[in-house]
Amino acid sequence: MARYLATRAIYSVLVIFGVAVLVFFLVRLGGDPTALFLPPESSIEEIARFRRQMGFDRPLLIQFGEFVWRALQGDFGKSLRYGEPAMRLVWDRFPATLQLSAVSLLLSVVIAVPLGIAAAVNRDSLTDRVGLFFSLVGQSFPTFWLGIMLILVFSEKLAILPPSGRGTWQQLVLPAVSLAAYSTAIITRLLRSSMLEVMQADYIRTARGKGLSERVVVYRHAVRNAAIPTITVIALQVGALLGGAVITEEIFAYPGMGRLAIQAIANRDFTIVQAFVIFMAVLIVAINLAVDACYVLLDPRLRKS
Amino acid sequence: MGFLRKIVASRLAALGLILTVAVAFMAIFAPWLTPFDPAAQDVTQRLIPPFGRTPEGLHLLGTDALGRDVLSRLIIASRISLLVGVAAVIVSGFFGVMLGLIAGYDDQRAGRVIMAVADVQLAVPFLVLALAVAAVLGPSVFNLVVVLGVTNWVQYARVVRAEALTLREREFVQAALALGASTPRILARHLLPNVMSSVIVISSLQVARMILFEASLSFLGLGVPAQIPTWGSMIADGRNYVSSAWWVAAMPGIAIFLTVVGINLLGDRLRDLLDPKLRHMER
Amino acid sequence: MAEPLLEVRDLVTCFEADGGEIAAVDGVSLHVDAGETLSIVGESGSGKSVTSLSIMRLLPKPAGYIRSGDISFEGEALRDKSEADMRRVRGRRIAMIYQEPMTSLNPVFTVGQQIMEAIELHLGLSRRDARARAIDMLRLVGIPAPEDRIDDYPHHMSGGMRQRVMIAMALSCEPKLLIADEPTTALDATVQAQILELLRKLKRELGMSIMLITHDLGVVAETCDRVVVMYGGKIVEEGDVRSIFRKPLHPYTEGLLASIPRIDETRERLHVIPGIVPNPRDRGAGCRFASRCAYVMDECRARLPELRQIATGRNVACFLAEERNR
Amino acid sequence: MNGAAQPLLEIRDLRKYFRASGSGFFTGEQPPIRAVDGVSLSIERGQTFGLVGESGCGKSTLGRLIARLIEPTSGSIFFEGRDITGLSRSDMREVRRHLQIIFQDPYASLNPRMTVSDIIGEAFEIHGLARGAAKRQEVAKLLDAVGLSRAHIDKYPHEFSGGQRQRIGIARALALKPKLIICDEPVSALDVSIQSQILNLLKDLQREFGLAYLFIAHGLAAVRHISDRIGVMYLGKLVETAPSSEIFTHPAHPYTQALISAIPRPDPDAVRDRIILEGDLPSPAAPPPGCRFHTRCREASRLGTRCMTQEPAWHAAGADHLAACHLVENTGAQ
Repeated sequence: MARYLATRAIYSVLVIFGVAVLVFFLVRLGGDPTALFLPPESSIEEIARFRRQMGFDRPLLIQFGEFVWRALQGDFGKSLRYGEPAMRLVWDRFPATLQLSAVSLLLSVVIAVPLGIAAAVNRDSLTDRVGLFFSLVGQSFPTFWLGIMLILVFSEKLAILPPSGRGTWQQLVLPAVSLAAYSTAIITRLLRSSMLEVMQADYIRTARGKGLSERVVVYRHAVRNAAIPTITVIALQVGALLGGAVITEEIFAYPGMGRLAIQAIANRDFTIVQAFVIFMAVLIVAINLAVDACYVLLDPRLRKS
Repeated sequence: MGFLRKIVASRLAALGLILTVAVAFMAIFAPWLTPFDPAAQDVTQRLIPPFGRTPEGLHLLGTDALGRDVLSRLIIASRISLLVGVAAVIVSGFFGVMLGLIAGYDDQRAGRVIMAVADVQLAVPFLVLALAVAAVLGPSVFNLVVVLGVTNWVQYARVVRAEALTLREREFVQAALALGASTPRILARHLLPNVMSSVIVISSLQVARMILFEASLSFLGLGVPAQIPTWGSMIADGRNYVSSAWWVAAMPGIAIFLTVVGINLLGDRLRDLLDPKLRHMER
Repeated sequence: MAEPLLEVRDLVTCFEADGGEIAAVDGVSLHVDAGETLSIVGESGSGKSVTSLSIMRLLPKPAGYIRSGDISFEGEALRDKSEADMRRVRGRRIAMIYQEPMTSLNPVFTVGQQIMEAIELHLGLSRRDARARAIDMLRLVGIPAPEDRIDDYPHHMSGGMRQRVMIAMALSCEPKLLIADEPTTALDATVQAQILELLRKLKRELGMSIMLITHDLGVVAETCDRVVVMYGGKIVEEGDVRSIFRKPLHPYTEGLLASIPRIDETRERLHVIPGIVPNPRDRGAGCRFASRCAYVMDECRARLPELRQIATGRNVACFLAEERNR
Repeated sequence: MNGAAQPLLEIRDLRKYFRASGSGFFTGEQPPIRAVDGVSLSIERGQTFGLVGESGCGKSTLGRLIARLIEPTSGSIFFEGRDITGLSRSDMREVRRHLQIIFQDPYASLNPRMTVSDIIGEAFEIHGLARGAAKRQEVAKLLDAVGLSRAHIDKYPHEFSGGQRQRIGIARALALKPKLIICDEPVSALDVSIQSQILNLLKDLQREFGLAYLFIAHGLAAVRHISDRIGVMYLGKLVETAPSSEIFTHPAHPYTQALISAIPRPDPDAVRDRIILEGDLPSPAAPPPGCRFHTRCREASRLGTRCMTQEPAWHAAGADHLAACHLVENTGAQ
């Protein structure tokens, strides 16, 4: 088992290296990255100076080597706008994003897991229909639009929740709800279908044949098996939540990494964008590793005796 | 048309079909359907609420901050949403299916490289990646299609690869190999036709997803150029007036919602009919 | 005569499929006496497995349901029981083992946990006593080092071992009746021999009745007292194992017997039952075997032959039965 | 091997080791699975070799090795005297005309998206033999040969029953007029009453086209009627080969004896002298030393530790009858 996780860990490092390559070439997609960093009205002298300063005039391979070398030390260059190391700026905003994503995920799981199980167990019942309806609606409108509508109703019209900022729990409610909608829908739907499939399995028939009550059959024998594919989906949702946080933070003026990244794009502050993408990748890869460990705990078939 | 009858045997799927066909109709015939010139500004008639009248006539969905008819702009904007959604799905589907087939048929060298690239891409949240690429390339319809297309091949590749891996071991493929069939023949005649139903299902659900992403990117000003109306940019425009003129932001959102619900309902039905094992697929 | 342990009367079990309704079991009556082994023989689609699931009331819901008929077990009507009462029958008084040992055990629990579950539920033993009993059961079914193997997960075991675990689990509460649904079909010949030997031994030691469902007449000949042959959802022949094998009266039974490759004789060609098992949707008014029968007459296509007693304990559903018995 | 008596197929010391799942670049090598571990046999023209063994013994792997669907780890395969082990894919194509295969699962062996005409006719297309109307004509003839109606030519596989599908699979293998067909458990998945139909068909076709078969099965009963010679495999190795009648009357290897005694007799009064094998099949990744069967052999203790340490060589147990067992050396032909 340790060996399996070690293999995954080494692979993860390779994946992150791949992301670093991606990020390096990302800013060079349009050719010379100088144009990307400087405003269009910059003078030729300014451009030439900036290019020398950033080392963009040197051979690509050397630039890449230096990028990787510095990245290994956590150095992604300084923000042009704030003059501070880009990674530190991202890191400073991380707790805010973590809080928002964690609360949203918790909200999704708390709603979706009981709903998904209940829908599958009482197939074609009212619960099932309600669950299916919400899962369809939840994944069919844009997150940012939901955010705006929540602000309209709860902040503008009812004036019971603040539309922006961070600090109090009230400020967390609207962004967390709007961010959780999509994930809740997805997790409900997938848990329902996993449960339906597991309930068809031969070992469920065996459990019933033993005379176990339906409650024991569902909660002891079925849920644990359905959990395995569902964990995968929840892990994928963490990625989606972190991505979705970008736009949600923008709507609610929530001071997280996502908002920082969007402002950086607007300000042509691409060192921040690079640091942000890498940081996200490390985060997601780490979560996937944790999920791999979860599988080993949940599924004895993956344990080596 | 036995298949169509099977689709509409479910009432929800019938609703999905109606919504989808309606939106497609709207997009195709948009120039003839708009009650007003969608670009005509009239600041004296700005932010008129739905069903409000101006000298020009009845504005069913009101007007926006520049006095443009919201309904007319919605109708015109449907073109970009559908165009981008469908084009991105064609691009990503093409690459995804091709790479997935190769990765599944040769799981040693080519397959490992392809799936490693997929893992790299999956390590970056899609929206973040699309955002960064769109920011570098700049706003244009072409760039948007490229960004959405190139960043979404993985969904196809993973499913197609998984299917190709099992198909390759299936005895009919072994039988073709025993007859001396070439690799292109195996891929084209034996693997591709057998993954197509999955691909159709994924594509239908991906169109819905692409429409949502197009809206997100346009909302952030990173999608299509500002002068082309899209549902996403209309919401962005309306956001500033949301307390006084809610309809400007609400209406395009409802348009997106109805479109996406329709396509999702249809896609779910296609999946149940064509490929029930894809139930666990991540949309 | 004593009342049989299990009696099924005029059972009709239907399945809903594509808007239509198919009678998978179509008027089946049979009984199992105390201490006997009854075999139900038939090919796929004959309704033999559905019969057993109907008795256990474990039909896949909502597609399958019992349309009519009575099932009585130790004098109690199983069809009238509440779901809660039925659970006290399952695993306790009637236990079941299945065809697929690879998928019939829950992969996330140890075999011990799965055996103890039934013991704790039905016998009310403490965890410790249940574990001791589970170890005894594993020993009984011939699993070596049961104290160690009890904590193994199913995936550590071979198919034959898993089927032994299934048997240990089924017999842990000393049921009166064991329903074995193709228990050896998925296993290799030498493993099949092991399992059949085990079932024979356990039946002798524990004195239970067995209802063995199989398509293999060789298995029937070795293990059973009486045989019920099913075709197309109906019983076509019933009798004690010797008379059936010595003189099959229904042409289907005869064909089935003749088409088994035998190792003790050499024939240039194998006997063949022509044609294919008909689709249940295409059942006509006549005998369901008519399209494949070598002795078919006009009457067979027009009218369904009833299951009639031909000799003591010998029932056959064929117009020619009396003639063939001469 | 002189030309006159050259067998149609001869394999020499063929081996296939699969890499164990889970071993990889970072985890280090685990011992490989020895699916086929040194098998030699030959098949004469127009004859049937029955290959019998239980799951995991490597018999299907052997079939696929001979069809060159997987590459052997070592050893060689001679077809009509020509070593085909190293042939390139294009050189192999010519050999494939004479060497075909039919499979166990009639549901998996036909492409669900192709019609009968496409499935059977693919052979003609690949080898550039016939197209269009000519191809359909050939396919129709093959349908006649396997006992299917010509009216089925444009149907899809799902419209057929298991037995009919197996007939389509046989027609596909016949299309190129092969000399050898590898039959990989062709009747195991079929209902009893259908099995004998297919076995009879294979026998008729053999006579009509002069085919040789390698007939793989997991039970001895199934191969009896069709085989001229029978070989028994255990854990990657052949343990006994003999003419069909001989192996049932005088089985020499204790494993063969157990296999024969395990066959259920459809006769309630038969006297059963059953040999019940103890224990499980050992892992093919770590086969027991000495004789592979010694862990389950009831005779193994008779020769002291010899069976546990020394691998048995082939010994004659009768005319044309070989067994890899130390006991046979001691007792000779019985």
